[in-house]
Amino acid sequence: MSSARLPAPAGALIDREQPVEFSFEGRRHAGFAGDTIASALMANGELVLSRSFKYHRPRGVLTGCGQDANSLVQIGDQTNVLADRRAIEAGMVVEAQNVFGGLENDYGAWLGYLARFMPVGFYYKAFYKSYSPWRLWEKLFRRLTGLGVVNPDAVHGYYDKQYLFTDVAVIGGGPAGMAAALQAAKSGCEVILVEENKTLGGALNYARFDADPKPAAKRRADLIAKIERTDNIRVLTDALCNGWFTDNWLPLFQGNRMFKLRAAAVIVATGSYEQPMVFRNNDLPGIMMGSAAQRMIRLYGVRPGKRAVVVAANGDGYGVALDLLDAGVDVACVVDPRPAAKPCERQNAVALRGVPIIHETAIAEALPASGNRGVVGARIARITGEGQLAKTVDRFACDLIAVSVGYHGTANLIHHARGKMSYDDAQAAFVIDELPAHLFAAGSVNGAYSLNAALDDGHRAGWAAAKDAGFDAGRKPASKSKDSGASPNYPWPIFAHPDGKDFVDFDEDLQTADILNAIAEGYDNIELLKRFSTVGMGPSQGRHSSLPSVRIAAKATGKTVNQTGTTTSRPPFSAETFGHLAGRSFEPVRLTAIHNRHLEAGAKLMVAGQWLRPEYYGDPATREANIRAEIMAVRKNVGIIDVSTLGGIEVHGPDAAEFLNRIYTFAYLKQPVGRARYVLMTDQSGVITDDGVACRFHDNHFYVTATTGGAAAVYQTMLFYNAQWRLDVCVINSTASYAGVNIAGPKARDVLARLCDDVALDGEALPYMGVREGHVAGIAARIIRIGFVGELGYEIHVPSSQGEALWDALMAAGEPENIKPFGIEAQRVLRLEKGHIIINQDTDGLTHPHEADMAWALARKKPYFVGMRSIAIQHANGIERKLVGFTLVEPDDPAPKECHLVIRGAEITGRVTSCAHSETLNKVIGLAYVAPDQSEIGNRFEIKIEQGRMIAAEVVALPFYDPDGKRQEL
Amino acid sequence: MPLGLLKYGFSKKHPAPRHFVAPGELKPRYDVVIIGAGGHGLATAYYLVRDYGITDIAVIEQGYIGGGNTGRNTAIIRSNYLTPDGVHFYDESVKLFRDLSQEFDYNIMYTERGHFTLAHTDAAIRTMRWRAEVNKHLGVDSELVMRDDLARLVPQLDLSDTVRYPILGALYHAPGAIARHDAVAWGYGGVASRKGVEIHQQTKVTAILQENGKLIGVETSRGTVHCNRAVQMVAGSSSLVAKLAGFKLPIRTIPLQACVSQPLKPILDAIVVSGSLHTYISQTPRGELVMGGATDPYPLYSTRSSLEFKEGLMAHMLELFPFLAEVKLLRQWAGMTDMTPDFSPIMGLTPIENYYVDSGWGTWGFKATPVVGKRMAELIATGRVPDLIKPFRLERFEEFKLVGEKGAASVGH
Amino acid sequence: MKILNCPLNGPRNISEFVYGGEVVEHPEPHISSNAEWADYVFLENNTAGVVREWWYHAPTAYWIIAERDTVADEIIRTYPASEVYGERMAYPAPPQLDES
Amino acid sequence: MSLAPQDKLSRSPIYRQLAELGAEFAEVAGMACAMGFGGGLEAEVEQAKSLAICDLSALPRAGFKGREAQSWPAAQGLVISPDNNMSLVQDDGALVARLADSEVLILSDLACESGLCAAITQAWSPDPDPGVYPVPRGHTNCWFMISGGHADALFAKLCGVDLRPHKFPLGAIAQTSMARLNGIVIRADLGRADVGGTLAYHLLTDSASAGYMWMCLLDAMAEWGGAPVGLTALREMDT
Repeated sequence: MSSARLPAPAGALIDREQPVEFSFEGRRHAGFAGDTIASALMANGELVLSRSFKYHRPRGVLTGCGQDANSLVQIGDQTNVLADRRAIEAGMVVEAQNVFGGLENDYGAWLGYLARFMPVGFYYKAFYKSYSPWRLWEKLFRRLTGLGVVNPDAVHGYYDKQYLFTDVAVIGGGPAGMAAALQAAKSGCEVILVEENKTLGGALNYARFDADPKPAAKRRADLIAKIERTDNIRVLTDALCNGWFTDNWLPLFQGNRMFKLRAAAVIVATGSYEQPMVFRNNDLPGIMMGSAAQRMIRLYGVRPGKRAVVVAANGDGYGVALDLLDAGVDVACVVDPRPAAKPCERQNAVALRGVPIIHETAIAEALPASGNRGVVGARIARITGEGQLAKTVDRFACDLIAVSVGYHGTANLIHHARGKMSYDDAQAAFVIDELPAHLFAAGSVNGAYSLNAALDDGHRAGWAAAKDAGFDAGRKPASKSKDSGASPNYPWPIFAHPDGKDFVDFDEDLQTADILNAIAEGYDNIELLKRFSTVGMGPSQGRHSSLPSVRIAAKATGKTVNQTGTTTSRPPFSAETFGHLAGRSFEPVRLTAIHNRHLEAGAKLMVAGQWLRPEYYGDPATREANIRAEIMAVRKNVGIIDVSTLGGIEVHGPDAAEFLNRIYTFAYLKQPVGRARYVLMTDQSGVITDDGVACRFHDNHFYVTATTGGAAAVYQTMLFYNAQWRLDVCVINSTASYAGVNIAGPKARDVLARLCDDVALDGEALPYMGVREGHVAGIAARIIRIGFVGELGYEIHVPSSQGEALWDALMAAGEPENIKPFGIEAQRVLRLEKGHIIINQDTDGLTHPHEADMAWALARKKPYFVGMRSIAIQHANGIERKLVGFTLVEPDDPAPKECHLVIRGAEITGRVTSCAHSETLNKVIGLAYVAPDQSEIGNRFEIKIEQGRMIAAEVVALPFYDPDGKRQEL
Repeated sequence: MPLGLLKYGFSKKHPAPRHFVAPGELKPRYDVVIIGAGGHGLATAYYLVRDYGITDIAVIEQGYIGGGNTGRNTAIIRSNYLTPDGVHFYDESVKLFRDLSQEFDYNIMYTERGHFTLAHTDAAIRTMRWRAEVNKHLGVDSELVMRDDLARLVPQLDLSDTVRYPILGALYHAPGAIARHDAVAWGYGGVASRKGVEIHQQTKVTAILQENGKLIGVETSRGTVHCNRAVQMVAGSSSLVAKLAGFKLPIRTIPLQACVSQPLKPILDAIVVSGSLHTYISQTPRGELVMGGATDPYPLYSTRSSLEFKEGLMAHMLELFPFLAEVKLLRQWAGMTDMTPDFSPIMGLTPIENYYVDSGWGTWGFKATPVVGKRMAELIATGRVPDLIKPFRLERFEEFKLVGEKGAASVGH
Repeated sequence: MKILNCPLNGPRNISEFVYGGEVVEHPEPHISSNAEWADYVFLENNTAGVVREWWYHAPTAYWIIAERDTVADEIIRTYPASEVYGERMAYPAPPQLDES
Repeated sequence: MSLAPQDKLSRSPIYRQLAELGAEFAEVAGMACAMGFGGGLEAEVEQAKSLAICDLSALPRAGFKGREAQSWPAAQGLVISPDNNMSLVQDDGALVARLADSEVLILSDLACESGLCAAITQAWSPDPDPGVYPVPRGHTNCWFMISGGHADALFAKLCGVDLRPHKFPLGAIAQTSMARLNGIVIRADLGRADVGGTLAYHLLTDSASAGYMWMCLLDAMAEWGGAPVGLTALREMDT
């Protein structure tokens, strides 16, 4: 095994018993179970993980915990995988992204040489000239931009979701989070503790809080043991809380599941991002956060370098130096930008180990290895002023620069929740001013950096959250720590270099000058700056660039950081896969009780709202012929159609008729029991929304039908108005309760008579539009004599559980007459022949009754119905279109398609809404909107069909078929 | 390497001039006050300067340039509308868009990608044919394409029958385009400000000053400004500003959310919209997939994001493009849209003389930016309502003469 | 996901509810002017602040009234519609009938 | 040889799915009901104690709605909870659920010894107007029972209401959205709690979507090894 691998106890997460082989960029490597891709590569001396977005500069480990874009790699179909989070698996094939000719010799690197020709926002400044238009340049740009490659044949894996509920949720399992969970749990409330990593512990897992690591290690062990012993704490590890949404609604990502957690109170204990230092070549592989170096050592047993320069502006930086020394790394020096002061305990320990500590200095420049593939040294200079360095420099050879100059709170969830934060110059950090109700913060995100301060803060937050969730949390816990509270944040870790490459945003390859130039061009509002320069818009969403860019902008515009403000941090916290968000698809599908009989009969199904309905029966190859045969069966013989999808609504009560009078346009007070009547619904603006029939079975009981898919809306509307009218009615949606069939055709009565002995079916006893209750094939049924298709016909509604039996019985009884099932298409033609409209086909979102030529369905003497006044106004204003029936002047002309236009001169005066060739009448018939002055019977108008051809049509009287209704009233 | 960039390489100091000229103090009087420095407001200022030589203009913005829906929309440009009124109007907009980069000397990254509105039901097929026929009749390039064509034009789509809502066909609008939305506002604003228009950011209008039905000025957080004429162009706040002026609008303010994926290598050229699945998607030159859906289920004056939006959107997105399951969502955001009863804007005169309104842009405001600027400028400069925007007058509601875009609207942003 | 407290069912995800618009009284349908009627049908107060609204709990087909802050997205109070609409509403017959 | 579902006029909306799973049917209240799946009674009882789903669509149920929805059923001798969204078990084992001031739902006991549904449906007459009207629950809704220790976790994958036993007491009712369908959930544990009853819930939802809901439940159950059981096992446990 390679020399960078350290002996135990270093490497808490790896299992040295389990070697794992994988490949990176075609080279095979071995690591241990528990290694991330990045740690295994570093152990094998591979420092370069990726190339930068714009200049294709080599990049390596920066944070070591998945918080930067340097570590994005591709694994098979998975793009933008975080190499410093994803554990290696045997045989895993890992490749670099956005490189041309491989990571090693990426010829995209030539872009680096053109950097000077690519100022901030350069793509706004060129590439649009007529002689070299954008559409050509864009092709090149699209090839160059973009990171991962998506495979259009990738398969959709299994993801699902689960709801979780708790009293207190703690986000973050570091010291503060663990303390908060334990404190809250004391009150007896339910606690869920969410930790992004494999184990609880947070900074306790990798940071060096004291010169002697043992006390902190014991603290960690005790806290974890305590939590494991506490029954009312549920710990979710490897679970990422990726956002805060209204009313403490938290998405947690774990494995292939997204939990949706609802918590009464939430504690944000998410810690903070260690911040980089801006200096020339600060992006080279081998330059990393101090915490990243510690993670490599403590978690993965990997030595991050051989000779290090440590930048330490706080005690933690000296902790880094100690960890490096313990790992056998030669620490060339500690660069401390602060003036010499009373040293902390860790600093003393470093000094004792003979490491030179150079105060009031910073790194002027990191010296690159060949091809920028690493660091060979650092040039150190004395700080002469804010961001200013002396000319004279010391040079230190090193292959690692570990930077610890301060932190930026991981306040994303707090931003999502619209918590208020402001910049505190003393702390040199953004601090929380105000949190929304039921939200709490603890630990370094709340400015409590030292271990003791974090634990105290955790106890306080846990107590407060439990109390807020309505539990008896007892007395407020006393704070134990006697912390100096000295800020670990160096106020100005920015040392611009005249020759640039002093990166502020690693994702977007933005240098100090780019930020300043954007401001100079007038993009001086922080949001404009972000949008124009793209600072903070890359994959790491400003984790490391927002603080320096705001500081630079503030200085350049002569404002304070608070006047400058920050850009809004929006969900998600870190990138989340579409599959997690989608979960399993829940798309309800409604099937009638007769559905399987349709399948058995070879029905071609179509989507009708939530329902599936037969479009026609038989082989798609002979579609037209099948439909024609179905039509003929109805006209000449007998056909049967499943109408179970029609809405069914019961209206009961003394005010039932008055209620219908107000809901529908027609009149119902005098409707006799045993009769059905057409219903037409309009909305308050007079637009037609639904239709059906109202069957009166009792003075106080109507059974009203609604269009397929219309029932829910009609029911909701009825209840809405009666919530105001308070009529004495009871409305019940019985759509799913009834299966319905319409048996229609000259022989319909003969067939039905064989199955029905308790209802007289002859014309006198059960006339057209008559309704009865009785039995069909022994099944209790509502029989409605109705004529949508224009033949003698009966709609039979039975309990849905018996629908299939009814269908079977009718099919059997109709065998002598060759009864034939028919589908939607046949029904459309049949009703068209009869001149009946279909709502939403022959009407649209603005059609009112006068336009649809349905004035006959308006009862004007009623005091009121919904839409009445609007319809009156529209009528008074005069209509602009009218629905008419038409036939073609030239019988041989092709049939227009639905929505072909009616044209007069250059003007569009209407459109065809329904059209078909009628076998029965042996001609093309249709419905169309035309200008009112075109709507006279006998008037001719032109329809524009395929290839812009114009054909002549003539307005004819409706219905086309059986005008005096002899057949349906047989 | 384009010549335009050489100077940057060879000059020591950053040679770019100031793009936005910083205004001085707010003056007590201007000829024209434009409320709102979004795309519409800045475009109107631009055309007032370009076409009518009017430069005594203050654009008053409570936030920052293009910070409202201009910077929050998904930058889709098309003219495949349902009504002749709509088609004429948006067609002029598309034509203007094509030349903007040249005009501004600033790249707005306008690129035609082809726009597909999917149909999953026979009813939708009818609507698509209706739109195609109206478009064709008016000389706009749209056609109804069925599955086999789709398989060729957008091979990434799942066209199988096994999905819950199989795709039957689509309205194909070849000129459908995208652009860099910010650049459009910055282009208009930059040129206008360099020609003397004052853009006052972080300035809030608190009152509309009138004298017997006539506009005389506006009260702002930075003092009173008198003017001869003013226009409100404040998507998301239209009702509130109209209330200051004393009239009501047929508008509900409803959030519209959107999101982007991490940047990816080119995977999708077309702009794909599904009305019934409330989904639309396109890929930017940066490689991000820009996605959105229907507006939120209830009115809200807030740009907060929601989880349920992403969940619903992605469930449907993966119905159309199952292979995107492993792709990652990077960022989500929201804008506040003015929704009208007929899914059409409200432009023109108001009950107050010399005070004009441009509102009700629902989810389609961006694509109208140039034509709104041009025609509202004409209205403000001449006082006459251009024919092109007459159909969108506020009085149409009192007359019950709504614009019939409802049939085409759904989520066709 | 917002929580809405249903008077019948208690706190529920707002996705169980359908927004029904602001609670507004309609003018007398026969004697109000066209403008008044159009105002009622189309125009909106669209208030930024606390508004009285109709909400429908779909699983129980139950219409309620909620007072909601449209800026803070906070639901202040919910109650049954009967608190506002307690009486049987009657409509007077139209003064003169439009026989056209 | 068990009864074939098609021998009866009334059929469960999912009888085909049940048959494919090898259900053995017997007549219950005029419909073929899945009594078992051939695994043996003991195994099915164990299954039902862990996680199981059972189709009860055959069992009698009734509903009444209207302004007199409390007074009229009470006059027929029903004992109705004083609180909405609570249910009470009657002396004869039937369950009466108060869905709202204006609506009640009546479910037969698993053994079908109660005649309450039939009786009260008989008792109703439109004249004189009773101010309460029948809701055809038997046909509007399919009826499943989900039982076992994992049942609450299963619901957490489909439903946003907290149905965990310590938050959702015996008899409690949730009228909510389940896998994007409206449904009624009633906690009705099997057997007496004091002798170690089994967590169980009634689920009533749109009968036209029964097949969809059935598939959703089976898919969500797989994680805990959930499976369908017959009515016999539930009856066995409910004594």
